[in-house]
Amino acid sequence: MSNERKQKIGLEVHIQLQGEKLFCRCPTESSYELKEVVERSLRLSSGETGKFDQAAKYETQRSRGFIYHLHGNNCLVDVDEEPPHDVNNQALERSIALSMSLNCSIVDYATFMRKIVIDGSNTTGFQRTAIIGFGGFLETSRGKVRISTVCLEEDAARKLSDNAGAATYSLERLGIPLVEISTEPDIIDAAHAIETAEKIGKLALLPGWARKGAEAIRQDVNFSSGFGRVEIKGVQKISLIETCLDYESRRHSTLAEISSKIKSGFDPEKIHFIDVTGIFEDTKSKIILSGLRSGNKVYATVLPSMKGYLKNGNYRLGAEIADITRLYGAGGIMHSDELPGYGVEKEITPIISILKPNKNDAFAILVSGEEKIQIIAEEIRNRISRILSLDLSETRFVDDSGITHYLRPLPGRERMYPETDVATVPIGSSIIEQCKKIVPKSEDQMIADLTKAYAISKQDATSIINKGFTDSFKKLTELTGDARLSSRILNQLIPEITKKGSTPVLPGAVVEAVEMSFSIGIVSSGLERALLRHFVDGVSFADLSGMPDLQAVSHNELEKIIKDLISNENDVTMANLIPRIKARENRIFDPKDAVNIFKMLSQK
Amino acid sequence: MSNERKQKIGLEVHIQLQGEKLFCRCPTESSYELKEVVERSLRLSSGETGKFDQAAKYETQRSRGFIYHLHGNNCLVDVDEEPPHDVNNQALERSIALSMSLNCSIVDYATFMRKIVIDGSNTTGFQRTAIIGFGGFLETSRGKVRISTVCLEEDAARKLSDNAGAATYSLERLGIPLVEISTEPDIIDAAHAIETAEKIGKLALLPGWARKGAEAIRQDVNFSSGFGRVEIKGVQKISLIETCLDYESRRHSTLAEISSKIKSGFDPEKIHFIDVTGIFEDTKSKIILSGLRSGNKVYATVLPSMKGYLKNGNYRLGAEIADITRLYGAGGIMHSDELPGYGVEKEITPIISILKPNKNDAFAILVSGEEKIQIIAEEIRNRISRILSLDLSETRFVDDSGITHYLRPLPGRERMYPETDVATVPIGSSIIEQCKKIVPKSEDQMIADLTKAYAISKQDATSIINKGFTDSFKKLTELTGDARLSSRILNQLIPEITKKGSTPVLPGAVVEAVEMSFSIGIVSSGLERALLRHFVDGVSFADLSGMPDLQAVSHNELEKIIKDLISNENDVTMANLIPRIKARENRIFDPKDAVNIFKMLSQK
Amino acid sequence: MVRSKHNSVTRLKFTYKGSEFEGVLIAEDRDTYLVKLSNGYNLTIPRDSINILDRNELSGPEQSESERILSGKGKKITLIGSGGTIASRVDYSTGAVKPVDGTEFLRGNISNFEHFELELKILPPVFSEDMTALNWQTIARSVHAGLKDSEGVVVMHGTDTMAYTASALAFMFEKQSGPIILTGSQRSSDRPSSDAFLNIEGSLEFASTDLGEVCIAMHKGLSDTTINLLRGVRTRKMHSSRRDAFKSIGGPELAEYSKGGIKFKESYKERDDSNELRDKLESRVSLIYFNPILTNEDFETLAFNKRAVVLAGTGLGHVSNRFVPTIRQLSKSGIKFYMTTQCIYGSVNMNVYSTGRELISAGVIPLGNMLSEVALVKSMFVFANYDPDEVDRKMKENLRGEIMDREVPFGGETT
Amino acid sequence: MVRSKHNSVTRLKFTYKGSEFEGVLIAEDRDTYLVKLSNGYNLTIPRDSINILDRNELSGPEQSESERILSGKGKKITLIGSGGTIASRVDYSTGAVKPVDGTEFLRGNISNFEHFELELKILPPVFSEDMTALNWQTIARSVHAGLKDSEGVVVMHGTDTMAYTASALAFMFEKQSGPIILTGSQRSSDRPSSDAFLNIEGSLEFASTDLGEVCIAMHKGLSDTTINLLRGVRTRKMHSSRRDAFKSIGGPELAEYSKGGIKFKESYKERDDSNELRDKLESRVSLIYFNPILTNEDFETLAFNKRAVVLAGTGLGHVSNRFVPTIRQLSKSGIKFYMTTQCIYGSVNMNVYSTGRELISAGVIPLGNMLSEVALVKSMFVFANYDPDEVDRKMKENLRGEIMDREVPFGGETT
Repeated sequence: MSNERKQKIGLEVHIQLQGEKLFCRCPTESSYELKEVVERSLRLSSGETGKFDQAAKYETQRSRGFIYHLHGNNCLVDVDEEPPHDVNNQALERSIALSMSLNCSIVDYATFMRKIVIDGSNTTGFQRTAIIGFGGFLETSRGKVRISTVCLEEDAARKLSDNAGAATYSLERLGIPLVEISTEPDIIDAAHAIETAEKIGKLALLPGWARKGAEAIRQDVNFSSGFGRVEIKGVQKISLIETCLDYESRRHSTLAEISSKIKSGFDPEKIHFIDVTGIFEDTKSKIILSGLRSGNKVYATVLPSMKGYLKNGNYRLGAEIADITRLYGAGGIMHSDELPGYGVEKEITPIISILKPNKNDAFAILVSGEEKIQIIAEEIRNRISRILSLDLSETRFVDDSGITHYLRPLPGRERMYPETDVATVPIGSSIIEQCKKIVPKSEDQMIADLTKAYAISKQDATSIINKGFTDSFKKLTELTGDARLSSRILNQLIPEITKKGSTPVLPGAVVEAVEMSFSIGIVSSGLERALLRHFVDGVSFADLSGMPDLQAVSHNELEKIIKDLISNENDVTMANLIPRIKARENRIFDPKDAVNIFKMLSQK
Repeated sequence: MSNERKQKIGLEVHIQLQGEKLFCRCPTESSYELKEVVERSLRLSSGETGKFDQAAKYETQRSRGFIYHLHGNNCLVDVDEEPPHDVNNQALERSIALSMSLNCSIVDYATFMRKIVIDGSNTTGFQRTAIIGFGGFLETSRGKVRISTVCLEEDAARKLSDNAGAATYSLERLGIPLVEISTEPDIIDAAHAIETAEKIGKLALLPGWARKGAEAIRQDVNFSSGFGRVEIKGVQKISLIETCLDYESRRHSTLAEISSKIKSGFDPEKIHFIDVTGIFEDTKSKIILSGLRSGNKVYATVLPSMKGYLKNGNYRLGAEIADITRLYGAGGIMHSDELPGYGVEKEITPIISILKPNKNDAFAILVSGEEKIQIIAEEIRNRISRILSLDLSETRFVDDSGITHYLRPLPGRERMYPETDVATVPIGSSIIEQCKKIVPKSEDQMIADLTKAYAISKQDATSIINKGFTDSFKKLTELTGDARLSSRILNQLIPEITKKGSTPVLPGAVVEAVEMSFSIGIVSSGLERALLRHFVDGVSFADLSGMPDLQAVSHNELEKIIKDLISNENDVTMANLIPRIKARENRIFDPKDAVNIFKMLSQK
Repeated sequence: MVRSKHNSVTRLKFTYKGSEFEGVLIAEDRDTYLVKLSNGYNLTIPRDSINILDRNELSGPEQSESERILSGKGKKITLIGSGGTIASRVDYSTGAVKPVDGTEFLRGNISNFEHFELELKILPPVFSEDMTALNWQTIARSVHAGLKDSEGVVVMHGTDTMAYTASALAFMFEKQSGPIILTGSQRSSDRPSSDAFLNIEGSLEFASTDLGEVCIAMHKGLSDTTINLLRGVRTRKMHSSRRDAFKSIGGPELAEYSKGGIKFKESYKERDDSNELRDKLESRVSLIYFNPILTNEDFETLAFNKRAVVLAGTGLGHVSNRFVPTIRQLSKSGIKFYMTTQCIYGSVNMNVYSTGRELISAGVIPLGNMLSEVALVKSMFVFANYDPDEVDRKMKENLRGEIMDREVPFGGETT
Repeated sequence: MVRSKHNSVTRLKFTYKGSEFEGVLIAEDRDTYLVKLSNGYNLTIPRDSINILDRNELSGPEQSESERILSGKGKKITLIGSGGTIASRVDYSTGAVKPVDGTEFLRGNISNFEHFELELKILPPVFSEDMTALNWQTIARSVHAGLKDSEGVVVMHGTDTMAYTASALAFMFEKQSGPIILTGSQRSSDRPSSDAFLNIEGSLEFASTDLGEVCIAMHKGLSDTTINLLRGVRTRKMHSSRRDAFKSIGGPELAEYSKGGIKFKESYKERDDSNELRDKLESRVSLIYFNPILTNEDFETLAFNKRAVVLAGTGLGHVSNRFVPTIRQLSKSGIKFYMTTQCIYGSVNMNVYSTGRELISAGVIPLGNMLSEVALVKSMFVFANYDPDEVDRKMKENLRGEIMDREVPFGGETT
């Protein structure tokens, strides 16, 4: 890209902490069983200073009801029927420790505030959040990335569906402690963004603080190429970072092109929807027919100076408009760059005769309810005006294919005010000392430590640490006295067992099985075989204990065997000793020991 | 009957008072809508003196669950979830006034007690009752019938169904004030019993105190012919009194016959049920088959010395036994006097070979659950022993055909003890004075009064009083100034309207219509015609007011018409005057007035 | 919820732990500053850790004065603000909460705003828990004035003692020419999820009916769908925080409001042609909540020098027999004792057990199923407005629906 | 219910208003005779209206002495009669009610009589409303003895203060080797419809589980079908007369018993291996039920000379700000104040409103959703058994399940 220089990339990494919720004692985990349904609406105190947050105001204009599904890990607090309880201490300490590992200053007081969010994703209408650390940095392969803030906040509810009438949310995720780590826009490119995101995520993942699962760590990506900041929400998969940055970057440059070409000819006031339902009475368009049957009407408007820019090569102004109409539940638009199409053909001439577009004007057809057509028109006028004046700042979301879509305007500072239901928590020196003890190490540091302490390969150490097997590895090595064997069991044997067996086996179970194996006399060299038989073939320990190829021949027994060999088989030599013993004995023995015994006996 | 001399007959008349319930403020009337269902069981404190009431004990042995249906006129008191409220004052006063009209002494205190009834008909397990008056009498055509007591009590719940597992009751009737009037056994015969019951009932019915409906007044009949007192419950229809007395009288005399014949040969211990289910494995008896399918067994017993007395001419000892087995939910019996029958034939010989009855012995087959066969046997032994020793005292009930059946032993005095939840009510002189003002007159007295005051026939007065039309009659007569017309309207016109019209017309509506008729100028002589047209043909008063045959010609108009007649028609005479006027005038006129005018004018 | 009235804004530029910040000062105390940063986040900073680079006093945003009367097309309703979170609004810039000063805060937030002609009267705000008989009288007079020139009155009130105030108003109004509806919010109005608006929306609808009673209108359940109309003298706050905390005790609600309109479920008293306010209240009354540890001395103190004592007894209306001699003696000296049950649900009945009969003989008068709190307020009304020889009869008489003759075991919540 | 112990019978023959009667004298007072006539009916007759023809004193029916221990084949359970109508029986001949003297009264009336080896201990009967800390200690010692030689204990208790006693026992037993189940009857045992028997039947079943808590077992609904097992420290009598008056506050029941057996619904503490009874109780505690009329003087009296004062405040835990100076002062003098809510349901939270924060700063300690009555009893236990510097921590600590961390808006009755 030509303008890569100007690009600024920042990240907000959100990490769910497992344990209890942030402001009540509900567990973060829950079986997904619907317990109760509650219906709500959210309102903003209007008639105020008039400056309340534009993102919130925007949501109010889309005002709908919200339906909440309650689950086993919900209580009165989640459903906004009880004030928040004291803050979850474990989550607070871990957020401090994470801040420390990111070289942040720690605040003297955790001051929770309310961030107004009235899209329904919070039953209260706000998200509680507090700054815990600030002014830190993360070392990366391409230099320091500055950390602006580390916040501790509540996770939001999960949206289940979103209809024109109401959005439905499931509350099992609401209130889960979420550590939000925001970087400055120091990130160089997509690859660097991925490295940064992964390094931050692993700080919480590796010590087992983060929840498991796809949504436990999510990124928001901030992007700017000189036309305002775009905040891209919900980049759950690391792999999407690259795709969406790429998409967004291209989007900005093509919009800049479009802007330079048509800005002067654009008169927003020409965007005005006219009821053309009459023309579609016997339309062949199935989309329009189904809309009409639901009681909607068909509208058409001129799109001034936009001919050829709506959907033409890289130009996609039509998608920018459709993002708006879809948010208001009106479906997409059909525009002149793609008509005839969608079964609309014979209606085009009458529409043109009504709209009377100029030469460069495009036009669009929209099926919508009568009550919201005015507000949709207003939103389209505003948004296209802003785009053409190259103010691209807004909140977007990314879909599964990595394409971003308009979501809402950027939130402003107005929407935050103190949460007085929660007492401010002083973070005194005793808490600081406590947190220092648990500061997570970076992955690199952990790998280096493990490699050094146990003399295992860096590859093995990396695998152990990333699988969260560190504790099991240490315990196993204590049992076996053999770090490499332990590493082999964890890194190779467990996947093998899992592959061959019907259910995955957990490292804890393996450690127990090793302990049991040793207690019934199975030797190290038979251990892997024993574990395979136990977990894959279902052989009991009682049966394993009788299997000779798992047992060792003792020194005395070995001596007796060799004596017997020497006295009965005259041709025993150092060279054939081992095969000869094996021919007589199924159990395992130490060949070195055998050689030494043979030497000693033959010397006699 | 030969032994009519020895017969003693007494009555207990129960009258439901309308208004509110006795111990709560629920209305006595209710729309029959199921609101709630409650399940209960009732228990007696056993381990007591051992003398608790045998009727109650008997019910305990039949212990089942009770299911109660609650309706709109039930509250917590009805369902035994709240102590009784204060006694209903109106009901108390009316019961006192009724006692007075029966020449009773009035108690100084109304002391409510609990009469244990654990057949489930009372949710509490007892009925609250208080003596209000005692030592009175009623004048009848055949002499005084002494009144032993007048009690004020709660009505019981209505039984809806009665299965082996549970009896179901509807509670809308529970707690309705019930005045119980008990006579001494001074009643001579069935006709006298009917007269007495009717006279007592009308005391409450005529002033409108009693509820309406079939069950508002019920009689229990006490009967004795020297073999103990039989209390026959639930003689709702007056007409059943004669049938059931007749039946009971015959029953006593045949049982006396049977007793004299077989008493000596009866050994109760020979009644013993043997399981003969095996014999019936491939029976053709549908009754027995269906019993077996429900998991029951077939039992057989010898009935010592009863051959020929179970069902043979007037002898019906079989029915006495079946009354017991049915009470225990085991259905009836099949006995040797009617076998072969019911599909039982080939099984008879094997049964006889098992039971080995003596020559005079009968035997019976019974289908029953295993758990209750012992108690049924015990009850049959007891009951037959008592019958054969000619102790016939017991509580019976009458079915719709007038036949009586065994219900339970007579209640004893043990089952009453003080209801301390209700404070004893002193009946002081002010209450007594208040009640004296409302003492109901007897029907005869009321008829005499009305006949005298309004100079109407005794027959008309009787009809007015019995229909409860007294007040309407008085109002009507005030309007019409003509008691006979009023009587005719109420006694003849209303039935005629009701017969011709679609819906019955109430006297109140008729009084209103008469008032309306007069106000629009309809004359007395047109009144009946007007009412018929209004109620039967649906003619509005506006239309009626224009109908000439309901309006009167005024004196002046009549004078004018006659003058005109005289001057124009020379042959007018006294004899043809009236027809001549009628030929000219449709409206009603007073013929006497016409004659007088004609006389006067012709004299001129 | 922070309540504040300061309207000027202090802008700060400072360093803290090596980072530089800008922001607005929200609050300060002896030890700390509470600052709202330019990114919206709030920070609490110790005074000794902050290094202020620049401090700048600005006058705050102008309060736009709302019209006091807004002419919709419908019935005239008077809205009275007596305090409580319902009649307040948040300033998002500082988080401070201030009483509303006009009806504009309702526009767009209630669906029936245009259906009424609303007049707002703001009384000096009082926390619900600080309300006394004097406040009840003030509210009553304001309601009385409101009824004179409108169809109905809605009183916005804190929820803690709203039921007490409702009872007081119910007794004080012998006659009322329109509905008197109290409403509040369990979720303060400084949050988007506040129940305040739907409560007010429903209250306005109830206030425009022909009801002639003092009622409380609050959420029926946890959803923002249905508002209950509850008879003031039969209502109790039964949960500390749920929006459906207010329950009708012993009987169903009078009516429900939802988007479908009002559905009356029980019979009610219709409004009178005129108003009659009897606003005298006796304050020499007390409530004794019996418990096994209550001493005779404390019992005597609570009764001493009172005209009426409401006992919240156990079960069917009992207190320990050890209090019987005290009650007998104080009763003879002219102090009246009335019995209610601390069970809350159900009626007292002092005939059933000997303790009850003893207490009756000692002078205690049972009050059926009247709620303890309602009995207390009623005694204040009765003892101020009736002769001593009438008080017992009036206490036992059902004046405003405070005693229910019948309690049914079906329909609605019964315990 | 009449309680009497006289065992002799007086037969009367008399005339009254011209009629002659025979009967048994049931009771007499200054003015009247109460006579049971030979037909069973009862009459109250003024002394001056009766003409006694014959009076005959007979000794009453012998009481058959029941065995004290009945050997069923099952677990040994100790039944303790502490008073209340449940452990009494009626003499139908006079209507008098007497304490039971053996377990025979249960035979035939409970379906599981033969499944247990029952031992009955009768304590001197005390009316529920007369129970004091001394009685709680007596019961506790009797329960302790019972646990030593049986699998579980069932305490038959009057219902009025049963929840208080259950709380006291719960705190006093640091360890318990078996279930301690309290049960009572809302319909006295002198009526066939009494709930007593099914309550005992269920209690015996609960008493033979591995439960290690003090619980109350009473009817679940109005039907004689299901018995609830309720945690003593979370239970309140919520209706004066219904048989399902006892409710678990803020959470579901622990278990249910029906003819199908026991179904546990919540986790519970299992029984310990041994028993540890700490039966000291502090009586210098009090409960102040705040109301708008409460005077400062009465407030001070109730707090004065106490070690701990439990406040039943409004809503989230408030009392009027006028009490703040008093509380601050008394608090400094060493009196401890604890806050609960008179809403009954829900938790206190004193951070939300400024009054709450003021009260905290004055020294009041919030107790979450602990019930007021339970907090009172707990303070008696804590202040008698812990050092002054431990009491606040112990009061706030969840010792026996009296504080619930989580209140869910589904399942069971929540308000």
